[in-house]
Amino acid sequence: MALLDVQSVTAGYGDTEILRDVSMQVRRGEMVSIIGPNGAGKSTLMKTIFGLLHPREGKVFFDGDDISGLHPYQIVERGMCYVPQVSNVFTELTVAENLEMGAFLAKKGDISARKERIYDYFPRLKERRNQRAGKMSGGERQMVAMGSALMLEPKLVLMDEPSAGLSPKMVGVIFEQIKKINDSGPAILIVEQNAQLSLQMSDRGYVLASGENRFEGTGEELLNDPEVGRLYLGG
Amino acid sequence: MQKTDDGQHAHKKPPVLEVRDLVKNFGGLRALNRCSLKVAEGTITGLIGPNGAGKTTLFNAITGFFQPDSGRVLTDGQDITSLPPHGVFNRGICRTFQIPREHGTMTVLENLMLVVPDQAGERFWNCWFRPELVHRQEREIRDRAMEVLDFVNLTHLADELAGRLSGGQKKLLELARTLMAEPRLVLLDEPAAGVNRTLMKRLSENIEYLRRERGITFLLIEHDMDLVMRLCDPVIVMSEGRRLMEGHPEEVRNDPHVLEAYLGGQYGAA
Amino acid sequence: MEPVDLARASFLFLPLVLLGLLVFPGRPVLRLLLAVVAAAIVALVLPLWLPRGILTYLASFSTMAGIYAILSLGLNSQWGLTGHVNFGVAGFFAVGAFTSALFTTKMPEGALAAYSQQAFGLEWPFLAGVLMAGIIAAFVGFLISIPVLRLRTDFLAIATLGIAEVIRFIFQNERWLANGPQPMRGIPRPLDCLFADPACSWLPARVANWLAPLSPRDYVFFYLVVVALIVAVVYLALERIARSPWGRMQRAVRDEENSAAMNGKNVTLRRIESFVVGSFIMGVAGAVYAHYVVSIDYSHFNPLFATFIVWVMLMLGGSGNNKGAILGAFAVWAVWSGAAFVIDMASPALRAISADLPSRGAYLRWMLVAILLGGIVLFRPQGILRERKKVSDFLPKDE
Amino acid sequence: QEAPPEVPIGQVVAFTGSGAEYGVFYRDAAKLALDQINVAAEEVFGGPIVSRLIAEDSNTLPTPAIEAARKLVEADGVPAVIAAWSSGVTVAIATSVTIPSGVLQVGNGTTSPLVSILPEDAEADLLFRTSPSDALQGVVAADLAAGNLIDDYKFSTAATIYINNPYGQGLSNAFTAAFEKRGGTVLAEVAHPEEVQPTYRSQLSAALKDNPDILILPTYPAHTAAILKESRDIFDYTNWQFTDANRSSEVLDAVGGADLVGKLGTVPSADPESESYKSFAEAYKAAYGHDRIPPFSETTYDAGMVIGLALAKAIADGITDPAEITGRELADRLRPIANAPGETIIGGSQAEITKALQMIKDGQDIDYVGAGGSVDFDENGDVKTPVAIWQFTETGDETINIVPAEQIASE
Amino acid sequence: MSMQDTPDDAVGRRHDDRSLRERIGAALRSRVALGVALLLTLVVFWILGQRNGASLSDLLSLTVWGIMLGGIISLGAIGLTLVYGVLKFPNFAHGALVTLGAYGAFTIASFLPRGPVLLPFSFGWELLAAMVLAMPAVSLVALVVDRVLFRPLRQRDASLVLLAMASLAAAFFLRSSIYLIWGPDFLFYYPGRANPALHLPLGIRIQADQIFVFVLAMILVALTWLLLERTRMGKAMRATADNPDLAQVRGINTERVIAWTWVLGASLAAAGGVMYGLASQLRPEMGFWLLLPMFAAAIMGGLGNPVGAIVGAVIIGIAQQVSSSFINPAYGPGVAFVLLVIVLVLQPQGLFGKGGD
Ligand SMILES: Nc1ncnc2c1ncn2[C@@H]1O[C@H](COP(=O)(O)OP(=O)(O)OP(=O)(O)O)[C@@H](O)[C@H]1O
Ligand SMILES: Nc1ncnc2c1ncn2[C@@H]1O[C@H](COP(=O)(O)OP(=O)(O)OP(=O)(O)O)[C@@H](O)[C@H]1O
Ligand SMILES: [Mg+2]
Ligand SMILES: [Mg+2]
Repeated sequence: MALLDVQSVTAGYGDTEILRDVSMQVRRGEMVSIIGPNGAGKSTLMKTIFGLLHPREGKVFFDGDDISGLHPYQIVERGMCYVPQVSNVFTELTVAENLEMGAFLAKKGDISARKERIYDYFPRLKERRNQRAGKMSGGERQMVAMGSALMLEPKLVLMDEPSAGLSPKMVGVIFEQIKKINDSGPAILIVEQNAQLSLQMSDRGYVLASGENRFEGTGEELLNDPEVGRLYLGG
Repeated sequence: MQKTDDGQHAHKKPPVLEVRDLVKNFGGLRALNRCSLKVAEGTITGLIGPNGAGKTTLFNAITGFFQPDSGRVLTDGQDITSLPPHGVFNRGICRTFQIPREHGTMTVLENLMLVVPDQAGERFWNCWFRPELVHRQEREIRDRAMEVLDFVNLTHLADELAGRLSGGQKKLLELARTLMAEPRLVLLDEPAAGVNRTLMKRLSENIEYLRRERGITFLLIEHDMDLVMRLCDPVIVMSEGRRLMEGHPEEVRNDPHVLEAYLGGQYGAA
Repeated sequence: MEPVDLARASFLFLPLVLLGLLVFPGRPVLRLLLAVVAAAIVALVLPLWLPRGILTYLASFSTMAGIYAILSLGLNSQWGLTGHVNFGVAGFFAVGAFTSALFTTKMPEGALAAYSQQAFGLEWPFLAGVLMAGIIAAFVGFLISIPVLRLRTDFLAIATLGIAEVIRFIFQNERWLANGPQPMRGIPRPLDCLFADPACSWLPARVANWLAPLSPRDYVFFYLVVVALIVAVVYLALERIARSPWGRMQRAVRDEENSAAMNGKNVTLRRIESFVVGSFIMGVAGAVYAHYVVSIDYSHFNPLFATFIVWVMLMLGGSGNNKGAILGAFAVWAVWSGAAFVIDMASPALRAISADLPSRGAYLRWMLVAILLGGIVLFRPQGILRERKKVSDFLPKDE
Repeated sequence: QEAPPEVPIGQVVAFTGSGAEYGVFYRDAAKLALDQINVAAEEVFGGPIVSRLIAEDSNTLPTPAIEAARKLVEADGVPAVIAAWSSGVTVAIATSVTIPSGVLQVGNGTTSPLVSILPEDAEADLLFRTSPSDALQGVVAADLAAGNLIDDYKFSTAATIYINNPYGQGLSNAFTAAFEKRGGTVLAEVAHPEEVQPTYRSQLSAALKDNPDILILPTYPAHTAAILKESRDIFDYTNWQFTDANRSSEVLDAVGGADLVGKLGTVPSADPESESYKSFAEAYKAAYGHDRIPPFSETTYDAGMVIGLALAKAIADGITDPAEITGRELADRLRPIANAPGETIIGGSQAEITKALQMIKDGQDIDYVGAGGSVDFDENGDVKTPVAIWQFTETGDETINIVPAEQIASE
Repeated sequence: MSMQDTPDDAVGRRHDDRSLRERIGAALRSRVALGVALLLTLVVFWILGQRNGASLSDLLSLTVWGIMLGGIISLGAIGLTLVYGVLKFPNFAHGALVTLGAYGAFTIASFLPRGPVLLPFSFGWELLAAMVLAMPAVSLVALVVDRVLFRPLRQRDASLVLLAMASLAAAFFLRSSIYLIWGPDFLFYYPGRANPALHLPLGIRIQADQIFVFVLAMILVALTWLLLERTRMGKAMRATADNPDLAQVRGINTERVIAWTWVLGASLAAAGGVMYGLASQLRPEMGFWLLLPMFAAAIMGGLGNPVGAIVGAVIIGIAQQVSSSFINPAYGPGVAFVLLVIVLVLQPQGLFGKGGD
């Protein structure tokens, strides 16, 4: 059974409907990419999965349980983490505090060990651990956001454009880390404009356009599909 | 793409933008460390560098957003260091924000119409006493705004509140706004981050077109190396608050320092 | 119809026309026609239908509501357009009131001088006083805005609240300026000779005859016309600029200052500009108020009835909407005044609940106001009228 | 016998705001007067003559007070209002509502000297008050402090802490002028805000800086209580002299008797030993169960009573249409019923009021003597009353001396 | 193509060509400079006072009383700053909570047996007990108000002004309830009881009660600070204050955090009310009138920072008291406000606020 199962979800803001009948799955330990043009509803889908928006129709199952009506904090408790696309750090808290907030639900003991692990991934954060996150450069913030999501050892991580704003070197590092994380157990659902790279690494991918599921397949398939390439990959 | 080397030319005329020994400290952190660079007229200059190198800070210092601790900013040889942001804008320099700062409760169209400088209707007595003039200008401005929206693929959202756009759409709006201003120099802070690659490809063609046909100069921060390679010449590399090097894209790409500090493995292999 | 009623009706006509223009939809000419006809009918019917006292009460109610409407229009030009959270309305209101009082009263002399002190008394005409009130209030607004407008919105609120208090302290403590804690009196009512006996000497006989049946008690009908005209002028002036490039710029500054600055707008100047415009209007409101109540002192400018209530009016009416600002002023003032009648009428029922409940009507009135305000905020947060969503009044509609 | 016309009477009173603690007392005092009038009228005219007392909240602020007065005058059509304790509110109502509308206004706690000579009222003669001008009390307070009234009670320097409103400032200024005229020195006049403060130390410190012999306190009980406590506890200073508004058992309760007993104060008119005050107090406490009578309750009663008597006189004069009972008609009858000549009517008890109405009906002259003084209106609509010297006792306060109105120097 | 710039510090220094104005401006904006400026203001106040004939011991006393007044203001201000910091709107109902605390304790105390006077203070155990009991009572009221009024607004992402208006409604409602329940009269906890001042060196006189109030304020500030910095709930509060959406994403139940914030803020308000009532008297509008100084203190100190609140309150207290030595004491609150505006212009985030340089 899939770890995450989105079953024909319809969702939106206020009166506007953004997602229409979207279904998708993430299996245990899998890495799945969602790609699509701007405004397709990718971030909306992430928010809906994570309980920040509630689906009007359809259901979201996580680990076998229906989580469609739950609050985000309840979802975190079940082992899902989320890196939002925007405003994803506590700007007034320091880098170290941001990381600690990531582990808010964790047991006391091992927080500093986890923090050290994050510092290993992103040495820059260690240098700046006492700086307020709001004062970090765009890329550095992205690292903080990723870092705090990884503080818990979740079953599933949602990432909304983690590589946006990162230097090529850091993109490499981040994807390497993502791969490493993925290999160590957690499943990953990732939204990326850097589709080439993320599809290469993903087990499977979905293409979302105008709030609908357009294509679905293994990373390889999508990369090689000429239409997908022309429309969404800038090929 | 073939680029002309007009380095010679640049010496005769003062560069559109010159930054001299700019320093900016944040507490103990030196974000700009006597950074100097020049942007020649009619180029699309790329500005790359690791995260936290000080690129955005440099933009902020140029546009009067921060007062630099020392150093000068000149445009066409004139000092604009202590001008406030709107003063810098009035010298024909326009910028986008890395993290979009749209006017959230105004529509996309209004966001664009706002930008045009020196509108008669911005003085409220003109609205009372010279409504005809204001009418005429508004119509022109609106038509221009619609053209620009078409340019960035946002026409269908003209009447949507800007605050409701998706992350990428907001970036497009940022870009669109600079085009409303008819600037001489545009500073773009990561225009492509979060923007779909297919769309970005079209946009970069349009940027190239603007440079060619309208003579607008661009200074562009970007991490998408494909875009930089395709679009920019020269490319300036910043690191730790100062200019590391400058050159043609190819040179930059093969420079070992740059490879080490910035590009990392994937381009190193290329 | 008796001559008294006819004469009163003639004064009601103009305010009713203006009201009609405000509420009727449609093309300008049609609207005017409709408004004139409707106003004529209503003006004639009202005096017949209502007891004289009630009609006078309604006129005085509308006058006060009109004064509040000017205030809330002024506030709207600050908050609705530019997002200044000015909780110091009372201060500008006071400055306007005292300025106009000083410019139009006579310097007290004789025995009166011992009880009544003021810095000067120039005996200028009413309109000059109103204008000066606006100018001085705008100037005070300008001085205050320089340090204060740099603050973030909520701090601005508290700072302006404090500054309004300081202004009130000044009027309360400086006896030489405007009689300190003692009332400053003798503020002339414009053209009050219309209702005196004999009427103003310059009045043509026909008009004098027409007015003859009216007594000073009916003055409020005339003042209602004055207030209605001023509200109309202020409304039109603001409406003209709300959906203009100027208004757009102000909203841009409200929304995201940094980006407005990067788009070449002089943010500081813009913010000051709208603050000063709003202060001017509030000053005018102060003047109109002073000439209405004839004697004023510091205690008229208490934040409760000169700041908070104005905010409630604007929120209820719909911030960002000038029509809403006017509507809100009338609605809230109606609720406040009406609550007195309601409590009056409900007192038998209240007595049934508890014997001494009716005697606590005053507290119940505040509770009613609180519940109403809470209700607005919860169920009608945009106010009765929403902010108009229109790109610009300077663009043709059909395109 | 046909039932007499009935008219409503209005009152503007502070139920909320800085004067809130008085509102209910004043409303009840006015109600007592009008109820007594009605009881008498039942007997004499065969029916009540006051349809009801409509008391509106002023919030202790002029803007709502004006609105309330407008409601009373226009919508409820009252010919007379009792309004409105504090002088600022009184003047605002008078100039913008009652005088232009031709409605009688009787001030019940209005003491500002300005009211006497208010030019708006010079011709209209519609503004009266049953409380005397501060000018008188200030003079007596100065006489007292300067040693002209009581043996062994003589000071050469003084300071005042006053509430910063027309009452406080008017009284403080009157005292200062009179005291200096009598050779004394006023070292400081310090204002405090109307809102109750967390502390009055800065005011006390300013007032006591040069060690005045006596501290005069023209302010209200809540402030007085707090000021006295701090003055005693922190400044070790207990040389206080009080004014009318301080004469409150609440002050005594709050501060404690030890330091208060024997301290003197002045108060216009109200002589608690007088027959009228006593019968008023008795009737008032019996009717409403109040355990104390704040200052100006008695003048409020008098205000209601003179309006009621004038109304009775208007009816006795043959007016039968309630609409014809205007403010003018009532105002013109105030002096006849309240001033000499005529048989003295001692206010406060039902019996006297019934007697008064009977006499009015019979066309006889009466001279009303109120709970708060003789209530004789002069040409300004002011009352000139004796000023009493009172002192705190263990259980309350007592009057120890009365300065008759004629003996008070007018200055 | 150019190579790396050669470092040359001498040139760097020569190029520090900011105008004098820019440099002075920058210097003024530093926090140390602001602290010095505030101290200087105090000194100027002292000099002005002395010019006006106040003796040194007068000035010293005024200063000490200012600090004590600051104690009263700060008790209310700590609660205000917490709620303000987390919920991000000026809560005009806080004054009503203060009043409610004072009156609540009054009623509770009347049911308790009256114990002996705790000399040198003027109160007995029963008042302290009543204060402690009033805290949960007032918290409950705050929670109900939040549930009815603020929570729906929050869920709708209402604007700051809307929330402020809602709090005004709550303030009116609570105020009229207080009028209805307790009547308009002023009350004392211990009518007739004296609390003679202690005579301290240098001619300073100060009541033991005042010292108690101030010490209590310090203790509560310390506790609040510890709670914010050291406990999970405190951390969650700070995170919620910063970005409620993200806090949810990180697994924080923000509604619970907000509820606790109300409990804390209202309890502090109640304590403040009791102390205010002890120092002065109980009036239905007492809290409303304290609102402005409380806001000024909270903002001057930097929102959300309890230490800032007490420092701000003390500054305001001192400004009010000491300025009375040379200007009309009626302007005291005005002086405090002018000071507030100056502080904010120089340091927009307040003395201890975050977000500044
Ligand atoms: N307001 C500030 N206060 C303190 N430090 C700051 C501030 N703004 C930027 N910094 C620091 O200055 C350095 C340069 O930041 P800047 O934003 O210029 O980087 P950047 O080159 O744009 O990086 P990126 O590519 O990640 O956007 C970073 O280390 C950042 O943490
Ligand atoms: N808060 C909101 N209210 C109303 N509409 C919204 C809101 N947020 C997003 N939208 C609309 O929903 C649509 C989808 O937005 P979403 O953020 O999901 O896009 P996306 O696929 O993530 O795009 P991008 O790649 O640009 O981030 C957009 O058209 C946007 O205008
Ligand atoms: Mg997105
Ligand atoms: Mg950057």
